[in-house]
Amino acid sequence: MKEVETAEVISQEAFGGDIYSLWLDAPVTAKTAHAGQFVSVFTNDSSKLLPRPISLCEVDHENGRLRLVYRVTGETAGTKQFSLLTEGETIDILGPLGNGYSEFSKKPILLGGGIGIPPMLELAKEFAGQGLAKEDISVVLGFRDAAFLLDEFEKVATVYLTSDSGNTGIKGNVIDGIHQYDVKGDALYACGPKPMLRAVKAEADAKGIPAWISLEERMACGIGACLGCVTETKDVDDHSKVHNKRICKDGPVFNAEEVVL
Amino acid sequence: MKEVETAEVISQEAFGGDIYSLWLDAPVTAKTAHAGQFVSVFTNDSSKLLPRPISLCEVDHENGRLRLVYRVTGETAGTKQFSLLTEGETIDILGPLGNGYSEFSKKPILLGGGIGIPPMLELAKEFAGQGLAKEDISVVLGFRDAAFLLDEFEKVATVYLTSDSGNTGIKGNVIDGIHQYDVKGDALYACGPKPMLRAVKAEADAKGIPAWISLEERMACGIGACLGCVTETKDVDDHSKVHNKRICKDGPVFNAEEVVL
Amino acid sequence: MINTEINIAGVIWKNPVTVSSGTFGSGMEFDEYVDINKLGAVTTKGVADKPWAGNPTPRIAEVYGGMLNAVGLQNPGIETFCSRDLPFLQKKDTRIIVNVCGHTLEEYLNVVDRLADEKVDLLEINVSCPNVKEGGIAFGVDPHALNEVTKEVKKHAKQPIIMKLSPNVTDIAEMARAAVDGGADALSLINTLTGMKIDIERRKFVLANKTGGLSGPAVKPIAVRMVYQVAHAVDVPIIGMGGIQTAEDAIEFIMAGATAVSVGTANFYRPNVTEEVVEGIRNYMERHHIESLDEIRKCL
Amino acid sequence: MINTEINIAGVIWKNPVTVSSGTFGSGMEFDEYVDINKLGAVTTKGVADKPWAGNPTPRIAEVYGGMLNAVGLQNPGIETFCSRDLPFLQKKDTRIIVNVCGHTLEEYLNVVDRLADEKVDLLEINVSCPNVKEGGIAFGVDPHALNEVTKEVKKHAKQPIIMKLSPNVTDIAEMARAAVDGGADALSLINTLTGMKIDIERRKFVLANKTGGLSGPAVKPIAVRMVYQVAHAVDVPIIGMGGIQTAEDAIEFIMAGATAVSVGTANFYRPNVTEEVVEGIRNYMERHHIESLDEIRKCL
Ligand SMILES: Cc1cc2nc3c(=O)[nH]c(=O)nc-3n(C[C@H](O)[C@H](O)[C@H](O)COP(=O)(O)OP(=O)(O)OC[C@H]3O[C@@H](n4cnc5c(N)ncnc54)[C@H](O)[C@@H]3O)c2cc1C
Ligand SMILES: Cc1cc2nc3c(=O)[nH]c(=O)nc-3n(C[C@H](O)[C@H](O)[C@H](O)COP(=O)(O)OP(=O)(O)OC[C@H]3O[C@@H](n4cnc5c(N)ncnc54)[C@H](O)[C@@H]3O)c2cc1C
Ligand SMILES: Cc1cc2nc3c(=O)[nH]c(=O)nc-3n(C[C@H](O)[C@H](O)[C@H](O)COP(=O)(O)O)c2cc1C
Ligand SMILES: Cc1cc2nc3c(=O)[nH]c(=O)nc-3n(C[C@H](O)[C@H](O)[C@H](O)COP(=O)(O)O)c2cc1C
Ligand code: FES
Ligand code: FES
Repeated sequence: MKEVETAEVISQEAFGGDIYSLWLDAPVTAKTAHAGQFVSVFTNDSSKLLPRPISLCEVDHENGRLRLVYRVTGETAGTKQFSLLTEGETIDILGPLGNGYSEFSKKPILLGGGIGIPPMLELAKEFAGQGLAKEDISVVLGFRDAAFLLDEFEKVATVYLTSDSGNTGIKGNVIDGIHQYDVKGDALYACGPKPMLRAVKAEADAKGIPAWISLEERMACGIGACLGCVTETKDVDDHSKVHNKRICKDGPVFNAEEVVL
Repeated sequence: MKEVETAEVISQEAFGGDIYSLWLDAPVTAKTAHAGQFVSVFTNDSSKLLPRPISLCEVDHENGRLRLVYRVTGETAGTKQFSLLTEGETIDILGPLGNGYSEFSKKPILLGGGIGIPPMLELAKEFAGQGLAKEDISVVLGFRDAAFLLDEFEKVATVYLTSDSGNTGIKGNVIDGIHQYDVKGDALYACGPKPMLRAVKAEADAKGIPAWISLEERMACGIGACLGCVTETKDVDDHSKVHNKRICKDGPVFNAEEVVL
Repeated sequence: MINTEINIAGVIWKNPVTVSSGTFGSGMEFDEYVDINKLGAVTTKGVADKPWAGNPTPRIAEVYGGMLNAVGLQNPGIETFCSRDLPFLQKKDTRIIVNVCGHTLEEYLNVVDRLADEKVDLLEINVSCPNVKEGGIAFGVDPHALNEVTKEVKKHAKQPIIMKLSPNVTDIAEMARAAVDGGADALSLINTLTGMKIDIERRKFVLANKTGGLSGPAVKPIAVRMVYQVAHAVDVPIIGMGGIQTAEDAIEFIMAGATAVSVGTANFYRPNVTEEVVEGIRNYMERHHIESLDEIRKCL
Repeated sequence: MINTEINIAGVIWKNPVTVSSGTFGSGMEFDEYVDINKLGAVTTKGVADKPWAGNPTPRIAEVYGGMLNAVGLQNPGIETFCSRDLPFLQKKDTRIIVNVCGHTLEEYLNVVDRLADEKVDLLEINVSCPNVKEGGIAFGVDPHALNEVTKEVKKHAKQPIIMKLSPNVTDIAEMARAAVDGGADALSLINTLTGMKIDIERRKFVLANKTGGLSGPAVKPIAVRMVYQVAHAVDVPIIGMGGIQTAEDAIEFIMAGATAVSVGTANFYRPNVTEEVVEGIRNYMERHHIESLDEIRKCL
């Protein structure tokens, strides 16, 4: 049986701009986890009952550890409480959940926007693990302002930077980044806000290459039971028998062709 | 303005039998606190919103500290959460609330039953502070089984022990204690469960001496506003204009004559 | 220039925040915890023509995210209220709303008549207390009875009247229309939802009255929905309440259509919560460059 | 000897615990989290005669002590249900309750007819989903319509029928009587309470559907009160639900008069909660020397 795992906090680091990085000791969950999957993270606040879905930023299979990088969305938000956790404290998680990135191309372009950046790190590492050279893994990152996780990305991939403010890399979004840096590849892998994903889909169409995108929606169960988190699909879905797929169970990673954004 | 005070835990000690002793650093509240008063103690659990009224067991005016001794009433109770507090952690309290013991006789008999024992300690100390000798302060304590706080009581008063189980002092209740130990005095001061307080009132009547008793009721505000915590009175109360007094504001200590138990 | 003033039936409040009847006594008990002058209005505990003893104890039960109460409208009666409680409030720089209760129409009218010449700004008619077995409860859940009592009270009242609605109904909009057709100058909602708690160890109801009124954050989504429905059904100002404990909660009610908001149960666990709410609303307005609450009321 | 068996309209469950419709999928999704064989019964997500797409997203909002949902009864339709979901459940050692929904009476009857020859133990008729604009909602809050739909369903049903009641009514006992008069073999309650949440930063409803159904611990006191009222108004078995997350909660419903209990929202944040509730009930019985739940049902 799969169970909620009580994970111990190994370390917590503030990246600035309300973004935090949390390393958790979670051997059971880490065992089978891979890029693009997420965990349901529970608060210790009994007025906030629903789990927060957070993508895996890194998986350390060897030591049974997970890294989550997340944004605090408000002073009373559940994520605010996560940000106060310190070494040795515990937090309940359920996972790994959903289907991650499963089609690995030979010359991938990874696109991360905002808080969609962290899951690209584990993906880049998995590509590297498949034997791809740094030159063959392009990562285009779109920050709001200041960069984070750069060292980690640069170890395994060729990194191109963009930002809304212009303070990091070129001023613009990740699509601007692809164009201005003239980044080439055979498939797009993206995580970020919906407008970005729409642009990624259009870019893939224009280039005639596939795009794998990670979607977000408000969730209750995270395991495919409540039908809270659906996304519209182009065709009738085989499971739901309607034009809906569940992001938590059938995704969160979809082929951009499948879904209506 | 009176405010909720965030008190720091100085120490917590388990007395056994689900009873805990908590020393708090709460200089503002401690300043004016005295025997028979209580504090509203708030949990850190946002599903449990109402304060728990807990009597003052000791007040250390000099160092601005309060001692609360309380029973954990269940595994999911708010008091269970109090019992997990450790040194340096904080807890919100409001107080001191209510009217404590205000009539000090010359040869008092203090009667504490169960979790009504702790508030008798501060009262005994206040009597001692008024210059009464140990021999003139009689304290009859009724434990369920094992004793607690004995050393503290014996410093200031002559202590007589009873228990339900017979393992501490004589087997019986505090009234049995008065009789069997032949305790003499000019007024009764009591805190304990309602059946005990009824017996205390009857005993006082029989002896023709006054009895000051501390009552309990479920509270919401603790400050006299919600009218949740009333007790029936013999006469029409001047504030409420009906046969009701507020335990939190008009009590919790009443002359047994005033109230209908 | 931020202006937090609002207008309930011609009565201007300096800000939209009041306290819910029964959760603030007559104000006196909170005087040492909060600066009452900072409130837009004080709503008093329900008052009847004669003293009421209320229900037996226990009257209070804690539940998940809220509480149940079955105080049963204990009150000292209108005479004591007028001679003792009103003068206290009249010295404060705030509006006074007197919450009126009764077992029968006549008892309501006795209180309304008695207040005719008192310096009181608004009357709130509690037709919805779930803890009173006679009169009150029937008025509160039957649109015809509600319409009738509103008409009668309106005939007698010298102050504008606020009819306080019960949430324990199938169609809150219908109730609102019945009250407004009867002449209500404003509406307040929600009163408490009827709930029950059982002590499974003792096999007893926790409340002596068996049932009690549910209040606190747990009820907020229901209250916001009802305020929204009522704001879209009738055209009188609404005082929204039910679970408010922050300025953000208050803004939610205003966006749903409330002109003013009322803080109830939260007073019990954060005695100065109302000051925080008043200040928080001002901060929100500053942050969003809102000059008047009219800009966000019913904005969606 | 402790016996946790209960009897709903002639169907014996090994213990009184089921899951609430819509919170457990068709069981399959929970198969890796909980041993379904340990449940007294599984209640499926509502199923209609044709596939339903449900509401636009967001469908979920978190609120204090609970959640709002406006899934809008998305379901794959009865044919897929019968060919895919039912066979899965039939392999488990538990009772099967199929929750039936429709926009019109005819659509309900189509589902009921289709299930006539399937191995299904009980039908639960959802006349109370607040998220469906047509048919459903009117049935759920009008006693006459409820009585009619119950009669018609009863004519067609080969299995005993459970009518699921809406809490969004003035008089739950009247609704219960209407259903029982119409031939309901059992009742289940409560469905969700209609609520709303507004995102004050974006000035938008959090749910695309504006309103959603409130569920979770926040609603428990209302649910317990309604179960108590219904248990004292009619004489059919009741499946009690609304905010149950522990065995203690379950016992509270049983003491209020429920024969069985149903765990809903809690499945979302404690996927194996039902096993804990089953075990906890047994522990309570041991601790209190109770041999059969009959000893505590409606015991106060
Ligand atoms: C598959 C998936 C992966 C994600 N990965 C990450 C990540 O790696 N890092 C990160 O910072 N964020 C991630 N998010 C977004 C993250 O889930 C939300 O920011 C977070 O749930 C907000 O919770 P809160 O406690 O901050 O806010 P609150 O306001 O307290 O949340 C209230 C409720 O709304 C839900 N909610 C609010 N915003 C969102 C949102 N944008 N998406 C889904 N649910 C929401 C919460 O889960 C909660 O149930 C991911 C979302 C999904 C669906
Ligand atoms: C004036 C006064 C002084 C008290 N002093 C002490 C003391 O010094 N030590 C001690 O152990 N206990 C004392 N009590 C009793 C104590 O308040 C309760 O045991 C405690 O509130 C129970 O809370 P809980 O979190 O354990 O239980 P929960 O079951 O979590 O409580 C639920 C709700 O019920 C209320 N409640 C439950 N039992 C009681 C009760 N017996 N009296 C009042 N409210 C109750 C709680 O305050 C809370 O609001 C006192 C009570 C009063 C009124
Ligand atoms: C202890 C208590 C007493 C109350 N007494 C009254 C009353 O006398 N008259 C009235 O109209 N409402 C009364 N109410 C209802 C409140 O005014 C308010 O409508 C309700 O509590 C919802 O708001 P809240 O969730 O902020 O508490 C009372 C509520 C509580 C909790
Ligand atoms: C996401 C979700 C979906 C639901 N879907 C249905 C449904 O299809 N049919 C139905 O009768 N009730 C449905 N309900 C209501 C539940 O079955 C139950 O009556 C309600 O949630 C109260 O129980 P709880 O507080 O334990 O969740 C749904 C509830 C939720 C939260
Ligand atoms: S969150 Fe429940 S189905 Fe996806
Ligand atoms: S607890 Fe509110 S009056 Fe005593």
